[in-house]
Amino acid sequence: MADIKRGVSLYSFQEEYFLGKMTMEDCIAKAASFGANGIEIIGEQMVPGFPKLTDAFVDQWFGWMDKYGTTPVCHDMFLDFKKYKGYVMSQLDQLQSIIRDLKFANKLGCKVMRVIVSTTPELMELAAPYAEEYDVKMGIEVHAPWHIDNAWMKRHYEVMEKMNSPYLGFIPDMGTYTKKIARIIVDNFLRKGASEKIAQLVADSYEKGVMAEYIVGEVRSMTDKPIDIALAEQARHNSYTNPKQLLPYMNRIFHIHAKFYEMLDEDTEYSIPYNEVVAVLKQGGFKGYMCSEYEGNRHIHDAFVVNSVEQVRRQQLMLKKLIGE
Amino acid sequence: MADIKRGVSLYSFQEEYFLGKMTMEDCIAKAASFGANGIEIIGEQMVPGFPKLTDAFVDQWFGWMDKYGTTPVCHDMFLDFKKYKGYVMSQLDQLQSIIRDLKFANKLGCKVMRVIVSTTPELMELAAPYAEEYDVKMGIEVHAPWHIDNAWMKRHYEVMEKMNSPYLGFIPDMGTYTKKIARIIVDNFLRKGASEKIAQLVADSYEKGVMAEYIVGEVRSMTDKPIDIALAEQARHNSYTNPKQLLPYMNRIFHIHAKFYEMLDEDTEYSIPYNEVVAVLKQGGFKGYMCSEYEGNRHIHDAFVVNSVEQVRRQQLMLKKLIGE
Amino acid sequence: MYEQYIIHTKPENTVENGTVTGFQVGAKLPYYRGLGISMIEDVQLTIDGKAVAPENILVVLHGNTYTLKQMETEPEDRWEFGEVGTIKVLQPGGLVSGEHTVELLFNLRVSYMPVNAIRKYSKTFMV
Amino acid sequence: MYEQYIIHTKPENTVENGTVTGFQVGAKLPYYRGLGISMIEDVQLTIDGKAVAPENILVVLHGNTYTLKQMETEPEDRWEFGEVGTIKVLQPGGLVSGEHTVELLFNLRVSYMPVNAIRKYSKTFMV
Ligand SMILES: [Mn+2]
Ligand SMILES: [Mn+2]
Repeated sequence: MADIKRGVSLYSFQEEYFLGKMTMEDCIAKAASFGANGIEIIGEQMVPGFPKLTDAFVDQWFGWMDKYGTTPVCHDMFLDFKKYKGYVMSQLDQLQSIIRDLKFANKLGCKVMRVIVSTTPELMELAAPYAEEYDVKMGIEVHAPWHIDNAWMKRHYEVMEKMNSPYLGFIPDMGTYTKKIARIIVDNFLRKGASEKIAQLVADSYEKGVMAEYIVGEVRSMTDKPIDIALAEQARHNSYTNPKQLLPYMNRIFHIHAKFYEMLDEDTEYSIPYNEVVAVLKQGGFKGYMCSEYEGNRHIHDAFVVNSVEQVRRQQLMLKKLIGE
Repeated sequence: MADIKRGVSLYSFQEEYFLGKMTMEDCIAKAASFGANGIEIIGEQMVPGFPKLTDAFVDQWFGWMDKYGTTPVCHDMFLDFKKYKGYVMSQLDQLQSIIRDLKFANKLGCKVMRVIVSTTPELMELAAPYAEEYDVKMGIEVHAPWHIDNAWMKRHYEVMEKMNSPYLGFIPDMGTYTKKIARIIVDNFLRKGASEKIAQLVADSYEKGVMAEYIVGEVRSMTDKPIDIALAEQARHNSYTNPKQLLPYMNRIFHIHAKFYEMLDEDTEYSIPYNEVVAVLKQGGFKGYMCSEYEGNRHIHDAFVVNSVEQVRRQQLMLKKLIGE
Repeated sequence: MYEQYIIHTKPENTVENGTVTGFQVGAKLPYYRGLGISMIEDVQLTIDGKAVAPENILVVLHGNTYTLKQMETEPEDRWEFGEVGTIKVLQPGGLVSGEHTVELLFNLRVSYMPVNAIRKYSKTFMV
Repeated sequence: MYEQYIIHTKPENTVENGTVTGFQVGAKLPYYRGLGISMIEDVQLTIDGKAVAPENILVVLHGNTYTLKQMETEPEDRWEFGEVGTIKVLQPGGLVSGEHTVELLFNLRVSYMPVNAIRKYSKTFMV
């Protein structure tokens, strides 16, 4: 049996769910049908009445898990520290919000909680004992353009080391390994009026690994068009780092967001070299879940009918082969 | 004997050299007096008539090395691919420029050449056989805000692996580990009219590891003053990454730029946690030279008399202790 | 993102006790996880190029009716992801039959974003 | 950076064959490694607020005299780091005695920089 396990974040099916084409049960069933038996959810996205959980819902949830042979894996938490205009929530109120989500994750049987990247290291330190109490590991999401050894993550790492708790770690989002800028994003900009020439320049320079600063500078020297500048700025929001960077941190990595933009077929994601990424995870002995996170939906739904199910199916097939199940 | 060796890039003494207060010999003598017996030079900065080398100069150079007990270590190369307005030099002409510098380094007995970060991986591939021919290792300088596993360096790494040549590698510049923004840089902005409040915000946020994007965004929401915006943009040009990131690449690291901004005393650089950095280099088994690269000069010389010699003296003492000589 | 789904159903006149008190549209929140109501910083509706005064806008969600002012202090109740709410405009007499253009704008204060997300959509209907 | 060192010596009138043909200042290049002359994209000199026409500027480096036009095609010769060059202004009669303000600007095309470095300094002298 392969060490790396497969799952799906139901986030992937958001388009169909939003449009009422799929229910939560449909989402779970589809994930299971691809052999992805780990289920990740954003509680706020699909659980009506969040953060409250009725006994009826919890029963249904575990009922679905039994029915489809799936396992609850991860709940994705958000931290709304700007609940009121002009006012930032106190640290203790923020801590309460985290505890609320830990309880939520615990009740749904999730052993991992994705912590949103903006959460401070200080807060993680305060929350660590509660993570232990509710038996839910908290992983700070390493989301592009952050990366696992940048300044913010270094401070998180220091807290992990200081607390020396197995309940603190990283959840790398594979968007950090975006080698080519998603063509569906570039096409979206073109539909909004960006210039072909600028689009080509940005995509080519990004793929060559040119520093965002240079790309933005060059585009600004060519045009003032806001949509063109915004396209150039994409080079700041996307990132590609060498996945080898994960190796010194493997003991702190217990879950992976298998972000993707566009599966061309059952072997290839357009932007992210999953072969490289999975090779590093294997080398590092990763044993957790890789959960599909389909990000294409909102970049294409202005012009196309989204087929999240087919996209996830292809990615799961690719992952299965790469993992070597 | 400690594995890590100490040296000085004569770049450190540029202020005094520029003002005619120190000759090249003075620079070498000072380095030697601090026990830093590795000498790094920017040929273009201090060798009159660069790239030509007269026999007289070469004799004098090695004479100085004998006299002061120093060793030539590294030549820092530049690549002027925009020699003519509106025209970018062809790849073959660029290669010729690199070969010119390899010959220069070789004649001065330097076994390492610092390659400027903008040099393409393709060019490194073409130049590798010449590096071998002239017995000069070429290290691409990993200069902030680049870092050793970002996209550009990943492509360089791929060339190193593909060529499988010991003549290709990285020269990490310790500016990549700038944990606090240099206060001498912030003070320089204040002298130019930046607001105290913005300066405090930028320095504090940077130290907290806040993503540059957020710092620039916040400052823009507070002010339109160009000097304040420029100060915020410093968060993009500086960087702090976890020095652990070097560990997977140690076999490709043969030289270090010990960049520094301000030595407070003989133990502390204001911005860069050298204790962390040297600990990682030791852990990784680094055996090359760490060469002082004093960067403070040009940020203070508008208002203060620069004392590069004292700054380098302090850093060398700190390095000596940290290395454990 | 999600902009084209903002206006879910076409404008209809609101009849209360036999009187046309205004008009209303069905709407969805253009954000992928729903949001506590106090974080919906603003809702703006423009009809035929004319902005409706904020005090004449009501938001109805699963039976709860809010003025924009009331929304500011309601953090618990949420506009759920995919939920169809109703934007009511107080305008005695409502809309006359014929073509009308509605623009609906949401200003969302999402904590992790450095600036608010402002999303809008405009559509022309036969009423 | 290095701006305050741009103007190295105060303006003096240039006397050639007993005639005052203009004036000149000693100058240093504000850049830390020197530069091939073709990469000094522009040199501008302003005297008492009035810009000197480019064709009236000459740059003298270790005995070699260049017009700005000639500089464009000279990649080999270098303005060395710390070297004092001379900026000559052709202006028959030169400067009258008294106070004069000189501004000197260098526009440097440094290949690794995304945009040119433009560095200038202004200073008032008694001539
Ligand atoms: Mn993610
Ligand atoms: Mn350096």
